[in-house]
Amino acid sequence: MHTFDTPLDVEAIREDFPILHQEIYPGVPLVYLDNAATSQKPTSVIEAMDDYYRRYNANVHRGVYKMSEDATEAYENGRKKIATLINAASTREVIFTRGTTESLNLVANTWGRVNLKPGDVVISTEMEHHSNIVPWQILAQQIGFEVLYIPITEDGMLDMEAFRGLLDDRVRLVTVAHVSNVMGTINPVKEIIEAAHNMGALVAIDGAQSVPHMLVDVQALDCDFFAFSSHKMLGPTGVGILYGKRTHLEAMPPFLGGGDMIKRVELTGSQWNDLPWKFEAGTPAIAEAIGLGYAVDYLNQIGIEKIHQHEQALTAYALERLSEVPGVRVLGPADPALKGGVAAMVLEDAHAHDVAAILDRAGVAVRAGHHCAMPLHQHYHIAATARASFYLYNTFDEIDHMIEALYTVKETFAR
Amino acid sequence: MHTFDTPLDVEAIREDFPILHQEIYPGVPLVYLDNAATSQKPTSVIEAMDDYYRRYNANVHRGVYKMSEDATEAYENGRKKIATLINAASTREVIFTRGTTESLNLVANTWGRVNLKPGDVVISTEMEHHSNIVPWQILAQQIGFEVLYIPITEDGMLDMEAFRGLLDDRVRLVTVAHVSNVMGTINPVKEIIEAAHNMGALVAIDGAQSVPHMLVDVQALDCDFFAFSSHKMLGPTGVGILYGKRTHLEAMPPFLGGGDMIKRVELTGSQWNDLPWKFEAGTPAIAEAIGLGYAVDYLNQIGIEKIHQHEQALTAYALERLSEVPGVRVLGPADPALKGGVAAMVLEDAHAHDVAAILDRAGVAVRAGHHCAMPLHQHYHIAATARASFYLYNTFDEIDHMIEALYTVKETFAR
Amino acid sequence: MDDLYREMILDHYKNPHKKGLVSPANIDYEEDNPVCGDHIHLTVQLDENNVVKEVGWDGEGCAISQASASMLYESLIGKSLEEIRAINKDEILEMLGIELGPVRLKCALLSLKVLKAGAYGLTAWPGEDED
Amino acid sequence: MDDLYREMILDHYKNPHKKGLVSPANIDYEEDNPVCGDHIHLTVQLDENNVVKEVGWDGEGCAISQASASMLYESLIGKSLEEIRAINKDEILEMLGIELGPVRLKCALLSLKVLKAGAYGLTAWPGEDED
Ligand SMILES: Cc1ncc(COP(=O)(O)O)c(C=O)c1O
Ligand SMILES: Cc1ncc(COP(=O)(O)O)c(C=O)c1O
Repeated sequence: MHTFDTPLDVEAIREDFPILHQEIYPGVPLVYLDNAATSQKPTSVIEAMDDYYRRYNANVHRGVYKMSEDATEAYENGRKKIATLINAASTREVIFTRGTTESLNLVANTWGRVNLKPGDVVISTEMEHHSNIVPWQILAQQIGFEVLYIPITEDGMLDMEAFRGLLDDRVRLVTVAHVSNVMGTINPVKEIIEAAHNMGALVAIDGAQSVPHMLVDVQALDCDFFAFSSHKMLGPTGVGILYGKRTHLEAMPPFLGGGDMIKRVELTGSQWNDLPWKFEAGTPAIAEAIGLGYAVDYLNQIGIEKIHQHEQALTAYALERLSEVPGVRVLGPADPALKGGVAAMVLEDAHAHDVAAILDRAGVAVRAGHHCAMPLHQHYHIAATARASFYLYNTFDEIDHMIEALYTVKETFAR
Repeated sequence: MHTFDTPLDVEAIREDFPILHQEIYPGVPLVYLDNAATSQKPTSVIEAMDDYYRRYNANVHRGVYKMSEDATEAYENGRKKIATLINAASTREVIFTRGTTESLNLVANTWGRVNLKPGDVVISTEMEHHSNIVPWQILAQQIGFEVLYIPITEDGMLDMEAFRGLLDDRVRLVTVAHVSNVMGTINPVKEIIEAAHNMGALVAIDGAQSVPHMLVDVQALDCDFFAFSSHKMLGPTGVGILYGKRTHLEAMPPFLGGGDMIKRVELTGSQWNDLPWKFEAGTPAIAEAIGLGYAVDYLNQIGIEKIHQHEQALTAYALERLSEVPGVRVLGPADPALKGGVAAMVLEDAHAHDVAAILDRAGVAVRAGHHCAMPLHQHYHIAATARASFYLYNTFDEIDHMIEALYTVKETFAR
Repeated sequence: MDDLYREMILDHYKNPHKKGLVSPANIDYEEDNPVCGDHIHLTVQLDENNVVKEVGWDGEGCAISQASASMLYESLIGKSLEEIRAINKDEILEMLGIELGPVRLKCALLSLKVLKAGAYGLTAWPGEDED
Repeated sequence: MDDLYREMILDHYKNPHKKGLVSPANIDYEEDNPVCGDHIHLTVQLDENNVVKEVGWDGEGCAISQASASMLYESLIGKSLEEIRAINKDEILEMLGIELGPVRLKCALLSLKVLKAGAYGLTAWPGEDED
């Protein structure tokens, strides 16, 4: 008998997420296991945005009337909460973007465009999300530097020896996921940052899958850039974050041009605004930044350490139960302590897409495909995986449900 | 006695906007006249997003389970509604961005980066919003083409004769606001487009201030690109639109790199996705695109033609009443038929900032500053204006309120 | 069992018809479904009257995409190029006989997309927007 | 009347003290408030002990920003460079004697920002984040 050991009162938490209490098909309750794609939102986040639109919706920064001042304060408060969450040295180092993807593209298009030259090297990894590969490929084609990739080992870890082999004085930037969105691997980013800094290279971290699930301290890590998305951490769609060390951000050219990012515009040229607004052109995602602030409050109230423990318990249980299903293989580290709450499955008889479709009929929402990590799948010679991913509101029961549905898949394709 | 002639049942409309029914200070009801900065949202839009988060929040495009399919359909439905609204030939020509600013930057960074060469000319105007000046300035510095500006006449119109003088065979692009966000001037974009096309130049239109207030038909205009923002047309923050002719969009390189904009990624290079997703990297603003779709529904339900008539009636009344206040000057065309619902005021004795602050104490929300149009203000040798701007829910009474408050301003500064 | 996986679909998936490329080919086109990495490669031999003489295909992917390819491509034999170009989405769905959401629709229609692109020499065929 | 526009603020706005640049200047700095285009240009003469001998300024903008400059800059005379550097936000607000929202705060503090940037030779002085 398994003892379900978790520090969270999951039933109480589930009460805060209205979406979880529904039947997806008549008589079939929802089991949401696609948290790596996007998380659900607690009532407090939904209501905070609702309240904004019903009570003080106004454009920010440039208004002297009450509603605009309230909106500005609430928007900048969202920034403060993020700065505190990741322990940025200053709110000026926290830039709002649309998401991780825009954050990483911002680094490529500003820092990259002025600092990378032909002959330089940017190191990424074979397990990256496309958003940390494609921007560098596009820029490399324009500028002529080289992109090299840290290979992965059979059990889904970064090959650190190979990394040290790649790291020479041509390397200007190492850009790596904190946690893999397919295998859950928690990468040794602190070690990577130290090694890269010793060679004079900067380090950008894709934290899309870490910030929602574990404590991140950008100053302790000493990373140069750090990117993540609101929608994966209980916040709304439409907003994300780029953290950057102030000295880098000051030296970088702006990204997009327009309102709010300038101090002065003349027909002959312009002067940029102070940080962080220099990188926030145009009307920002106001309601979204406010909602994100409430998501941070919620995470803090529950406790990110406890969330992490809960997810590790779920993952350990899921890996154990999955190991009992014949013909199922899970990518990545076998030890749940080395990974986040993600299980990407390959079934012997059935394509990932069919797995997900049959699971869906049982109410179980998992994602099928390459999860925007084609190179990783190419590495393992797999076209697609069916990925289950967990969050604070998931239960051990839900994992049992998924396992049951997997047996239905096997039956269907065994006929 | 003025007869208030409007085709709208404004009292009924106001019932749909919860924010309007509040006291900004005790006993002081809100008079919201900052619609050019951002519009308020009807209940249907707020509730549509609420419903998404409470019932079918999921990431789009790549999920095979029910909620993700529902989310995908709703998101793409938002696109269809926009395509119909502006009469795009295909939904593939409608790209979701964060706003007008990102839309215009997208054109600069993709079409511009591959089509502009040293010696080329881009024509903008002296009345542009910064978002249609700064992106071209930034790119011009990198590439070495020239940006020229159509001058404005004393009464706030584009100097079309000067435009024809600027238009030679070095011109690759003319980029111009449909409606000025400061003076309300409705520019003769059809005429500009014809002239530019005759010289082989493309035309981009900044429609941030037109789409919310008047019928726009991109095919009838025959413009090459058209940009606008959700938050100014009753929709949420965090999303905007770029329309582009399909042939241009197909030929352009992508903007941001990442998930959803690729068909295939390999370590050595990538292959782009079909339109419109080629230009939508990463998780998009899902809830926001859905909310925007409901905003379009609301606009259609009321009738955009009628909204336009209502605003013209308000503007005519406002201009008349303002002309009675000594020492007040309104920028732009004096004929209300030539302009949108915007009145940017200069007061003899008081700085715009002080005007707005005193109006605020009377509950009247107007914007003070350069409204992201510094070159326009420089042209008139004014640092700032106080701008009132109207929308479908504004009343003639509210204009009276503003006029009253302007007299308080005059008293304060006359002492 | 779930009607998504009707007997016939599973049969075609497990024992696909006409699998294996033919050469030389008058139509030769391949494409991915970026959603899930499904892949289909189609080769078609036409006779002197532009009528399909033989087809062969290769691919990997989910049951829906592969069964759809197996059924559709087998049915091409004896059809003229014009007839091929006229095949539409509804015919495929009728052939499959199942209800599909927008994402699975892409799986089901990948075989048609490859066929049309091959037959027209385009990556998108007229009317795709209607999806 | 609204307490935002106390008699004293209006007085300083209408009859600003120490307006007009001085030359030569040991401190010479100018900056805009991007929010509303307020502009302040400050010049300061120090004696051989780094004590303020004379100040002069120029600018345009709203009553709050201009009155704040008039009051603050007049008060500098006789202060040492160190004392100037120590002036903080709260002192300005106390001097103005009004409550301000975050946007108007920028108007009120533009004079301080220009002073600090001039005195430190920086565009942002330590502690600005606390705003
Ligand atoms: C004419 C015009 N263009 C562009 C913009 C920028 O729009 P956004 O801030 O939504 O990107 C605005 C609004 O501020 C505008 O009025
Ligand atoms: C590791 C990782 N990086 C980047 C992203 C992209 O994030 P977004 O789509 O929010 O831009 C994701 C999520 O899809 C991810 O899991």
